Amino acid sequence: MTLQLLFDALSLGGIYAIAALGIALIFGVMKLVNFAHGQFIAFAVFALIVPSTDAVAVMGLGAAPALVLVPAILAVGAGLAVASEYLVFRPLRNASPVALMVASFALGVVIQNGLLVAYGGRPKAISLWPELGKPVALLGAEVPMLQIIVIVSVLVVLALLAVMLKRSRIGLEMRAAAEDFGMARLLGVRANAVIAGAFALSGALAATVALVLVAQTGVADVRMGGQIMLVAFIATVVGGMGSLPGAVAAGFALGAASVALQAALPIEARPFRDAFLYGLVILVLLLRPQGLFAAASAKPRV
Amino acid sequence: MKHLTLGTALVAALATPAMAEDITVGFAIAKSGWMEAYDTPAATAAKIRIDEINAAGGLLGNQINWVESDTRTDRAEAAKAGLDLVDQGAQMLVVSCDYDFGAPSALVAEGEGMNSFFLCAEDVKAGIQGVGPNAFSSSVLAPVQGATMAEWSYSKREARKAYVLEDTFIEYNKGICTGFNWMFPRLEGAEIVGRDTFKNDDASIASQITRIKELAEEPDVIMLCSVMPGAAAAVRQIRAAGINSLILNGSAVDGSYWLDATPDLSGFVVPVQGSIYGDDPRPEVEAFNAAYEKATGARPASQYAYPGYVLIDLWAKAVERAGTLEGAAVTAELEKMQDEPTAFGPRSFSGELHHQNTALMQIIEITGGKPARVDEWRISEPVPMDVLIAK
Amino acid sequence: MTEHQARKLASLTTPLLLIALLAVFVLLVGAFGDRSLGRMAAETLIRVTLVVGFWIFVGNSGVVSFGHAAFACVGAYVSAWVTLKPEMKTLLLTGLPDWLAQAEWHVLPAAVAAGAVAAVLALVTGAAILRLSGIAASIATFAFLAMVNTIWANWTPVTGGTSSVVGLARYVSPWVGLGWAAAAIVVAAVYATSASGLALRATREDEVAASASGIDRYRHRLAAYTVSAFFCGVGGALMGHFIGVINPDGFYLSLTFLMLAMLVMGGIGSLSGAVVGVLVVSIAVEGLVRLEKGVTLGATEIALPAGSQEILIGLAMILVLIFRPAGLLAGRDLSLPAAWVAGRAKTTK
Amino acid sequence: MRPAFMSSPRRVLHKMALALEQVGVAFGGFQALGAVSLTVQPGRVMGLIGPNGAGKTTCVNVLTGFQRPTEGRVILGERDVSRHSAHALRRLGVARTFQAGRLFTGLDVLDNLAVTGVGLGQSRHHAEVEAIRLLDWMGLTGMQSRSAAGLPYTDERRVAIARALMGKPQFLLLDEPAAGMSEPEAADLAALIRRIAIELGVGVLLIEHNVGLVLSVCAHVVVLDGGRVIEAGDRAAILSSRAVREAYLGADHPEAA
Repeated sequence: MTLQLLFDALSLGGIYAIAALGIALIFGVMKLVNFAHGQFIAFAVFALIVPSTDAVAVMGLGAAPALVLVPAILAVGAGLAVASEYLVFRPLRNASPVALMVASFALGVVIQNGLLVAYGGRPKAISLWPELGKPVALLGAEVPMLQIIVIVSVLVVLALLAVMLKRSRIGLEMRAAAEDFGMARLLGVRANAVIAGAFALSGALAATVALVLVAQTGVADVRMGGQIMLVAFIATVVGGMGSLPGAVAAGFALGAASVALQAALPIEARPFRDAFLYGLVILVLLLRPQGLFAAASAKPRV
Repeated sequence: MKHLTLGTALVAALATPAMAEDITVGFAIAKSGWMEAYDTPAATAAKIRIDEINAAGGLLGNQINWVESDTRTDRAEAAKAGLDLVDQGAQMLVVSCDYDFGAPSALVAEGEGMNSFFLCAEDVKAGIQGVGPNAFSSSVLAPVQGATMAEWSYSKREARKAYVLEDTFIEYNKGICTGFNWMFPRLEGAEIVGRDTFKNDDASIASQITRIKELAEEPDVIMLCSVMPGAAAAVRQIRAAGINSLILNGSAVDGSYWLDATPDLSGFVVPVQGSIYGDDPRPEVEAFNAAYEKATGARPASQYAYPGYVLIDLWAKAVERAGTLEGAAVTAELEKMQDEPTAFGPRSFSGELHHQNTALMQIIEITGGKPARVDEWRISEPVPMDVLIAK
Repeated sequence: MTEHQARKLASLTTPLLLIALLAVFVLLVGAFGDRSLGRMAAETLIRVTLVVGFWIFVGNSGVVSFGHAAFACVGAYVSAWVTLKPEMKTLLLTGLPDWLAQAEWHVLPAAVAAGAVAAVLALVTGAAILRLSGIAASIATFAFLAMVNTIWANWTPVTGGTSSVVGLARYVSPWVGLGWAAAAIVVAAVYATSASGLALRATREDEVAASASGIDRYRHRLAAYTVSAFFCGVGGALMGHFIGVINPDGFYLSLTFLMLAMLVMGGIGSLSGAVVGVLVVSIAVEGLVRLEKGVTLGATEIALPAGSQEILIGLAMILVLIFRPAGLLAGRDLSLPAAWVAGRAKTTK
Repeated sequence: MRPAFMSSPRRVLHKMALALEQVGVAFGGFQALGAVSLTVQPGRVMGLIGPNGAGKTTCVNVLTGFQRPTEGRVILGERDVSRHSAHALRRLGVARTFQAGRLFTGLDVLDNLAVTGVGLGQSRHHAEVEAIRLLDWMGLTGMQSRSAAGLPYTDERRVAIARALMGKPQFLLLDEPAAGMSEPEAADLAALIRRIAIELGVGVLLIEHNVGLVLSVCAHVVVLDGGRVIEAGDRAAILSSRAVREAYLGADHPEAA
């Protein structure tokens, strides 16, 4: 049964890790805590269905075969993120981090209410890949096929991303920019390309989360990205702002902590699970204020 | 001119029967935000009943008008909407479906000595206990739904071992579980073998499912106290994990619109006030469904249209009997109602409770992805007050 | 009189001007508005209390807090605990200790108690959280908010859980709101000109230079956090007694972001920015809501489609941030001209 | 509130010195300072020189609580203050300036000084009174209402020094105060530093690139290189030191041999 718990932790942590990576990428290059990330996720979910306020959802893009659907949804997420960057965040590039954050929140409000107007307030059901809804036996545990798909796709995405960041020029530039954007610019990193690239990647990661979520839950709801975004946001800080591996590790850690608390707490305390989880976050921050994977320069340079 | 007194109403009725000063009903409901999806169908049903009454000669000889104000799914706006309607001359308020979002408007009505009806609130506080003596809801309390599921599954499906999975998102969920937890252990040989909680927006409930799978044997039923979208997500994940127990839920997940989330779902049961699927044994229900389709172009998407219809029906009867619109007088007439017949079954109110603590409910079961009415059930005894209140 | 002194004297006129501005607002609404506009005015003034309280910490320290909605939450419930009718409490809040279950306070001491409890909570939690700096501190306040929300939504015997607590006396008129808003403004102005306020602003500008100046950043932050929480607690209590119904959900993310948005729109750098931000956002929202409900212009009725208010406000916020990144007032305070104030001071001597 | 600080018993503390004892600082694997010992005496000006990266600023950071030593101790009088925070050390009378002025640019000059007074526990009023007196003493009369942003370079340096002198510190650590100054400006600065030591009795540690300036005001000079003290002594001793030549000119330089 511990094996089952491990799968549970991996599948939840994987979702958080991908979302955290999406937030950390943008934070790295422009110190923006993107509160619209949750709405990016919701937008990508709703892109699967035909806009209508009817109760029954009609699959649009979602009806396409996976080979078409997956790249198309990733492109939708990336497109939305790049458009947001161009229209909202580029003109704000010299604004304070607080102003940027509030702008991203405002953008989130716009996207969410846009979805409400187009699709209505009722949650909708999406039948995406129903054949995944069967359990399979694996290493002595009976694991939902869905969970395996979630874990495998999370690992594939992370591996692809790692290769991309390591090998390609834009990847190298992005990592440099995440470490120290000012320095990276002096070294000739193309600021606009890197920022747009980071947004595109972040949007595609949001779309990945959207696909995983839909496969897991089968529903579309305008509020659905919010909770994940918040956990992911916390994960990026706990992991050490600007550290991409840190964000991923902390995302997995939060997922695992959540699963462990759910499994370990007595029934009376279980509704308070998140209070314990966030208490743990505060504790970690107090012990390691710079995050678990902090960069070397811990103190302000005098 | 907020309240028609008995005298003026009578005088008006005598003087110019059909042309008298109109009666105004105010709707403080969400026309935007996520509550809109719940409020609009119920409000539409209420207006259908208003049209019927008007066509049949009106109320106290007067035509009923209605005015609306948007609560925007926001508590502060709800209070403003209530005031707004009172200023527009509303004499009774119909407020948002949910207790949380309806109460601010209902309190305005209470402050004016007017009656208020929640469109479909199922929390005992949406009445005397939480708003005041003139507030009512015509829907069926959430604990009744949970208790109905407990007794019905015990009697008709030999459920002996139950697992309770509670979504702590809203009070309604907790109410269903309260009813189930009260009724099920009272039944001979029945036992709740485990409990767990989750949050509606949890990205995954894998660890809750693991706990169910750790049981020595699969429970006969899983009482899932949840609402959309978390309920659909939970059902999908439970079935994907290979758990085949009968899943029970409350009325809130009635409707077929979410079934795509788990294709070919079977063994899922909810209690409702009337069937939207065209198989209700009572012709009045199907007549309403047809009227609704005529008015909106589509059949009701869930049973939540029905309480809107019932509330106007009951209120109008009480007004006729009281001969006035004055809040306290109408309340007195409403509280006299015992098993008052309506299209959706009998309804009762008392000086203690402005809700249904027992009701004849239709049992809807989903088999192979198709919902259908399979039975009806009325719990053997009403849910007692102390269970309703001491949650 | 030196220019410095004249400027200081002029800055004393800021709270007076702001209070006068709000008083004019209330009078205008009272004279020309309907009842629902009166409600909007009261709500706006409650928000002024909240946001000015919020500004005392955020504006002076430069640390973004996500936790202040939690203080409003606690304040609202404290006031409910001490003012609700005992019958109501024995029925719905069964877990309250006896003395609290029997309490039936007047609303004014209840509001003060709401602020005081929030302030104590801030002092205790801030003692841990404010050891952190920068974004880690912000996240910790956020985690604090999420903790309070989870506890409040599930501590059913004491808070009623996710179910709303009702029956709060609805006494908050625009004038009550104005009274508390004025109190918050005065305290905020006094704090900003105090030694602690100056010290905290120095840490906002340059943490390193401030500690080289002997400033214990932690102590001043904690002081501001506590004072700030007091007014957010009071603001929460007022909100409860304004709507009559409280629910943990009403004091969570949307309130947090509303407060932040108002502050940033007006300009985080000055007290006047906080007040003006609240006024501008509240009035704009009310205007759009009315447009959505429809207005009649001559023979034609114009109505915006439902839901467009949120979208338009969001877009307006983005535009303001793009064109005035430091907010509408860009860190300046409303005050009478320094030279004029100095002149008056001389002639009255 | 302790306005008493103003009259903190300097006479009693007169013999107190500020010292590093065998201090080492390591950042990760990099040893920035190793076994450095030095003592700053009240009323005297000590120079600290060395090539770029010698560890001069790290020394100041350790002495003022901005950097914890990884080994060794910081001693103030009799007390070990190695683990004191920066603001606590400032309250004990150890003041400093920064290479980049680091004035509070959103405040005017008077408030820049008042911040320190407040930090030392004075009331705002007391702090302003002392600030005005101090500005007068430094010849900056009339500057108090100027905004700290956009001050001329030399004024910015002098305001920073004035800020550090609030509350009569026992020690003042100046981190390259003359950088970018012309010769006459540097001479004015030298005069000011002498006055600070003599008239106020403050012990000054002067870090400078401008070796000429250091040798003209300092009775005692410490030379750092590679994080270690390579020479200490008076003007003559420094000028005749072979180690200093090597450090500045390189070991293979003909003059160094």
